[in-house]
Amino acid sequence: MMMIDPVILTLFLPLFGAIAAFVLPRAAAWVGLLAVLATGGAVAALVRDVLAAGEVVTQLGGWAPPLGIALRADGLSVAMLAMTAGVGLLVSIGALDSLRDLRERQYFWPLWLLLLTGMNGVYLGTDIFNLYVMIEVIALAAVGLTVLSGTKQAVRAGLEYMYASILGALLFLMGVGFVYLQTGRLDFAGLIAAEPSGAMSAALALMVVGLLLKTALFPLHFWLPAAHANATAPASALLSGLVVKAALYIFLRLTTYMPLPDEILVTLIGMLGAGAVLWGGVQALRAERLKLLVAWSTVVQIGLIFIAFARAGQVGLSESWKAAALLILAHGVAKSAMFLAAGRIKDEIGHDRIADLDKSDIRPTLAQFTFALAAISIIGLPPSLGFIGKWTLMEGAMAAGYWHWVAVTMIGTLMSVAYFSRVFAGFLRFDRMRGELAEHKGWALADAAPLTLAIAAISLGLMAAPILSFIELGYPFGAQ
Amino acid sequence: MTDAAILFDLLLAGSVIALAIASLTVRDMFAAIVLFVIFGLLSALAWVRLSAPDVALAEAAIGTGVTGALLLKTLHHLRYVTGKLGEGPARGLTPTAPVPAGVIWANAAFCGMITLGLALAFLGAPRSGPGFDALVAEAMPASGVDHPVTAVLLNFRAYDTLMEVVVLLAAVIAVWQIERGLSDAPAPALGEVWQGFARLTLPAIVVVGTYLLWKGSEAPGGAFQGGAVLAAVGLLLLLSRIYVPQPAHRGLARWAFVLGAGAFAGVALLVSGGGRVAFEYPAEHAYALILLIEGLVTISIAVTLAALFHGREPVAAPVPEGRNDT
Amino acid sequence: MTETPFLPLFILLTSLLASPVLFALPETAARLRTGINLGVAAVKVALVAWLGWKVGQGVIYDVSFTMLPGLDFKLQADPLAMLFISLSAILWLITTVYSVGYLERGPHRARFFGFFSLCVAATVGIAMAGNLFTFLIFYELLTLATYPLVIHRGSAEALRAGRIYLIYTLAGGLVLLLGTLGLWVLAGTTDFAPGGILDDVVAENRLAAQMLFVVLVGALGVKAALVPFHAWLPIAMVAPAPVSALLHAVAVVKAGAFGIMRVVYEVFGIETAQALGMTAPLAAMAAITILYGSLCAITQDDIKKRLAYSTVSQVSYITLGVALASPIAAVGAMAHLIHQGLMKITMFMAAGNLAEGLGVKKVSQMDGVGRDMPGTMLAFSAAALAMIGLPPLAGFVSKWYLAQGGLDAGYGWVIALLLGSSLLNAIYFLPMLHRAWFRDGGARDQTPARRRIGWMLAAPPIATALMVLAVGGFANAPFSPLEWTRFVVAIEYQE
Amino acid sequence: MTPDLIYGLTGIAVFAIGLVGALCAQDRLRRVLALKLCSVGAGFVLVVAAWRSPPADPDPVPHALVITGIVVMVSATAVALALIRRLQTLEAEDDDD
Amino acid sequence: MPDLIPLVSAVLIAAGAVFFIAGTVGLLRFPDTYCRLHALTKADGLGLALIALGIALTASSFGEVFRIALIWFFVAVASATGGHLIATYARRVDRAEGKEGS
Repeated sequence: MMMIDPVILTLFLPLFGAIAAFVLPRAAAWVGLLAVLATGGAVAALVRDVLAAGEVVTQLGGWAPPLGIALRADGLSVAMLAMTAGVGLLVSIGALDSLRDLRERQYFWPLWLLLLTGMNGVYLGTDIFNLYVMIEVIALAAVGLTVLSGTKQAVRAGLEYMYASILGALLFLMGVGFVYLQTGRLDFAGLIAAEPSGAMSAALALMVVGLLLKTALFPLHFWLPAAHANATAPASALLSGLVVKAALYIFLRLTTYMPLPDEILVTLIGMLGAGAVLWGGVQALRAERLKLLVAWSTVVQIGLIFIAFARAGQVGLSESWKAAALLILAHGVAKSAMFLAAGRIKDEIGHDRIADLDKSDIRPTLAQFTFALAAISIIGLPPSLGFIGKWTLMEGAMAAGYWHWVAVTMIGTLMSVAYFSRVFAGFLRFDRMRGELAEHKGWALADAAPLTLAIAAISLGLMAAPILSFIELGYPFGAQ
Repeated sequence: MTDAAILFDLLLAGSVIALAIASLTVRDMFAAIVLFVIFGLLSALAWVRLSAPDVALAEAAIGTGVTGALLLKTLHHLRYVTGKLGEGPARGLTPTAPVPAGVIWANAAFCGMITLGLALAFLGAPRSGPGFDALVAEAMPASGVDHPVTAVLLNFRAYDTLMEVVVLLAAVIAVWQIERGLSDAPAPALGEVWQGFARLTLPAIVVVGTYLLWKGSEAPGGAFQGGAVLAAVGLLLLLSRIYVPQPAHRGLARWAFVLGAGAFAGVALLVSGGGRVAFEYPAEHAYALILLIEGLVTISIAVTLAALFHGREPVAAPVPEGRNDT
Repeated sequence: MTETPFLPLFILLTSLLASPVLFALPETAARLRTGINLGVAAVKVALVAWLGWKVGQGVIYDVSFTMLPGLDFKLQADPLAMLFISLSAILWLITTVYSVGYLERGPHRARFFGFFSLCVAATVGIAMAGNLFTFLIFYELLTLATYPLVIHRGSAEALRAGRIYLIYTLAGGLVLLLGTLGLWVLAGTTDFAPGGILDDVVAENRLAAQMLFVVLVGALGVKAALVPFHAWLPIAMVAPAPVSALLHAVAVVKAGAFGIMRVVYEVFGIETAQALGMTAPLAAMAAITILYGSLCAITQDDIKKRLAYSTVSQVSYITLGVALASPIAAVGAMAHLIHQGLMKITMFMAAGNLAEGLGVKKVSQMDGVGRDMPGTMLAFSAAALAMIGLPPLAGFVSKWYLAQGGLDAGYGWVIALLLGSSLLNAIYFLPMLHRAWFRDGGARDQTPARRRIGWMLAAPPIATALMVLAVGGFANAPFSPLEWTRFVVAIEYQE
Repeated sequence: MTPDLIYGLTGIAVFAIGLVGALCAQDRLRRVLALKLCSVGAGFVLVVAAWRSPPADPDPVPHALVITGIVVMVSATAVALALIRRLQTLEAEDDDD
Repeated sequence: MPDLIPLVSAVLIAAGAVFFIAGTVGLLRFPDTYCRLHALTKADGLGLALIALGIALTASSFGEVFRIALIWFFVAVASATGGHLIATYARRVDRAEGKEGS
């Protein structure tokens, strides 16, 4: 048995899994689960390699960049891969149980595995054109997942999502064109070496706007709430927990390799983040449906991540990306737990209208508990990973003297308490029930997956120090 | 001569822009699509002028031909479901809320500013600056093929190309998923002349597609152009009802969809080992391997594009023949 | 000393690990649940006793691991921590017995005891936190674990109260987070150390240090129910009686008061705090709270609300003792931490018994209850008299030391304040005793609400009342709260 | 004046026209059309960037990229159109009810 | 004689272009679909034939001539078929609208 580079396996295993799941529709679930497991194994091997070597670079086809394409794994990218694999595996386990419809099942697995291929490709990629192709793989698979349920609302939301996705990708492509125009190459090293110029500024602007559209930063978030709220639960979990992170990750990398030309722009992005936190908070307070509330909370969290990005200001990106990375990881784990739990609650009760949650005589206790645990991390209460991320954010902002970012973060936190307590009230109120408290359908595999994720979101906070030192491996953003 | 060429360029550029504007502003959607097709063909022509025949072929065949067919099919479907099949101009098929003129102008002004900025950036950039020219020239002998574009697509940046095939696969899975159980608009009755035309041209298209694929290793052409031309065969078959997709063919279709991506990725993996990494074809077999991959990818592309045109997955349940227009 | 350094961790884990087990138990497994509850509580008391013995001999336990670069999760069992741990461990055992009896037929028992256990774990964590960061973690955990208990009844009123409670305490927690971050950024550490850690910062940036004091004490003041942050406490009285008894009389408000102690003594250092000019305003704030709470208590007819306002008032004795910046007052403050807990829990459990056994929830309904429930009312009376400050009961001891401390610090008004407060205590407690013992209940025998209460409800208040008598009567015995307090104060004042 | 200049600016103009259309168009089909125009515009810029003054051969890499871009775009278009067909059918069914 | 070939070729191509222009003018100016179709198919068919002939004259090998002939053949067939389809469609629309009108 020849040894194959784990970097390659990380990409090819989900791809082969998708192919197998598509041509063998009856066995799709088991083939898919096996592929996700195997991918997890490859990522584990990659973790080992990165721990040993700091970074792992593979030049595909033996052609060195800029002509060829290299894949590079360092601490940050492997952390993202590991988060994706871990969350993906648990969502897959949940999906085994919660997708009952044969047709949904058949299509879920190939699309999800293609999505995984695309995301792994993004985290390993070092070539901006390749990233463009990867985000398109992600976009098509993600849209397919969004409309899995086939309801009118889902299809309508999916179409909006599709438009936003294509437009974002095309803006990115145009940016790639300008990079080539100026530098004649497309790899990250070329970006780092490039002198500032008009074409590079144009390229950066195009790519950043495209990515912000894909990652749904306020006010480009318009497509997100409907898309995430109307998808089936496992798909929502994947979309909200993982998919938006891919564009966010590219944004982090790009803005480090091609620094924003002006500090005002950094502040502007922070202000957009603040806008997301406030506007998303208001909308979450007004949301009538549980999944919609959770989707708006994703908008808020993305805003928070951009504040984390912006708070570095003059201190420089060398530190602020860590806060952003921690928040990205925390949100990925917690939000997927929350969407799965919300899906379970909807399945059991039969609807997800927040105002009527307490009228139901069925109380899916475990799913509600899971939801609350996930909310702890999303609100950012200790000792969850979300808390650690917020701590790092506020610490940096304070050290740099940016009190406004501290204030926005605190307001956002309070608002999140307010909107989540609407949900908790629905869980815990008992005086408006229609009948006697009835037994819910019992525990299911679909309960175990989100519970594990939620517990992970909280207990990973205790492992923040090793996580932080891991994402610094291989100096993702240079040795400074 | 140069002046005449420049004049031609200017005329062509002007027409391209005019057609772009026209296709977005003309009210009849059918006219918009026709204008778009002309726009695409003229763009392809412009790319020939820029010595990019491969791109021009791909744009003409895929970007314009297949896209145009997809758009027309969709238009037909929309007319069918909205009960406007018999009407002349296709207007207002999707629900619209009027956009205030102010918003349009604000957007236009915004985009105008973007254009200005991009144009300035473009003018300031080194247009014929350093590229991959030298690197490609140096690496060509080891690539296994003689045509640089094919070498880039199938060897230097084969990873990109693999993922592009994966995008196509994702699209067809998504389309099957989206349209499952959707009843189709009845195909327009095209008549005897059309049938005869289809039968006459089918073999010729097959020959042309294969030729393009084969020629790709040394001259403009290759898997994508060849695949698109072969997809036209599929379109003809579908439109003329010579072939009607059956549920029993689904399994075969699935295999055909994944053939390209699977073979491409499989070869990429199999060649690695023995000191080589993925996609690193051994020099002595490079030509054969590339041709093999191209051949299989072409089949996949052709079938996939045809399936994208056909849309929904053929299902066992008979489609209710509800609204039959005559 | 070759002691296992993990003893504090074990104590924390006893209740922390009991919690998920209790959650998972089916609703019907009542016996098993009671067994686990009591078993774990008893084990904990034993462990705490052992820990106390060791700490008394001068052993300092220290467990820590790194959470963020330079920032540790740190548990430390020092004498001050022992004070709070012993209180919570002993009272947890007693309240568990009481809760089992109280909730015998109620719904959601698994959930109740799960969160109850978590609360105690949080209290222990707060007590043993070795730095402000760890303190913050458990402080927030306490908030989260008490919220479901407050709204346990699931009624609209409970939910409204719960929302107010959550917003007050989480906002306070957020401000505490801000303060902790500020401390971390300014001082580069958040470790507690006798004498404080901020001397350098104060020298550099006096204003920042003052702001930090305001932020930290203000944040902790929310849980300590300092006026004007006290409004949540009376509202939270919709919770079941054991919750009001253990949590609101003891755990939550004490967590705030304890936090103020830690911040003043071990973050700033009492001398630094004084030098910053922050202790006098704090003392004034405490004094206002003492009077305001008592005045409000007089007008309440609902027994639990009256007790709640009394808590607002009494807990501020602790803050006052800290703010007076005199070692003698500090002794009074710390002793009151224990004494007030014992007295107030007795009264809340007795009030719960009145409601359960007789359906009596208001002061105006209390006529003649002494004859119906003599044991319970004897305990209540003892606690009430102690609270008023009748010598030699527990309340007297702490007030005595506070008064002496006030003189020591040169604040004569403290004597007047304490006298006034005792008078107000008498005004709202004595009529209750009068009604209970000297008025005839008359027609209550026919009320349908009446039912017999079991020993699990009757015994706990009597037990705590006996403790009230003991800590007052044997105030100078070794290992009494007062003696221990002297030991702690010697450390904090670095004498 | 050289072809690259002319067609480069053409490409940017087409991109911008597509952008206006994508932002303003209401008709679902037309938005797809507008996005396709954007992609052609981006293609123009890449092809222009690859162009070299006649005796020299153009850089083949951008050509390969544009071909990839075209195939990616047709995939995305197909999915968007499938969504449009489905949505329109669902809406029509609702109207019937 | 060899000098004559480019000249003839140029003349043929020019003539073809003239036919194309005529066809386009017809497309723009003629009143209804049928007349436009007439102009387009007739004029363009002839124009294409002339141009194809013109280019074929300059071809260097027989293979090229063959391919040009093929292209001419298929374009001619396609345009005829297309013209037929458009005409059929136009007639159907006219009938449908005529019915509605009366």
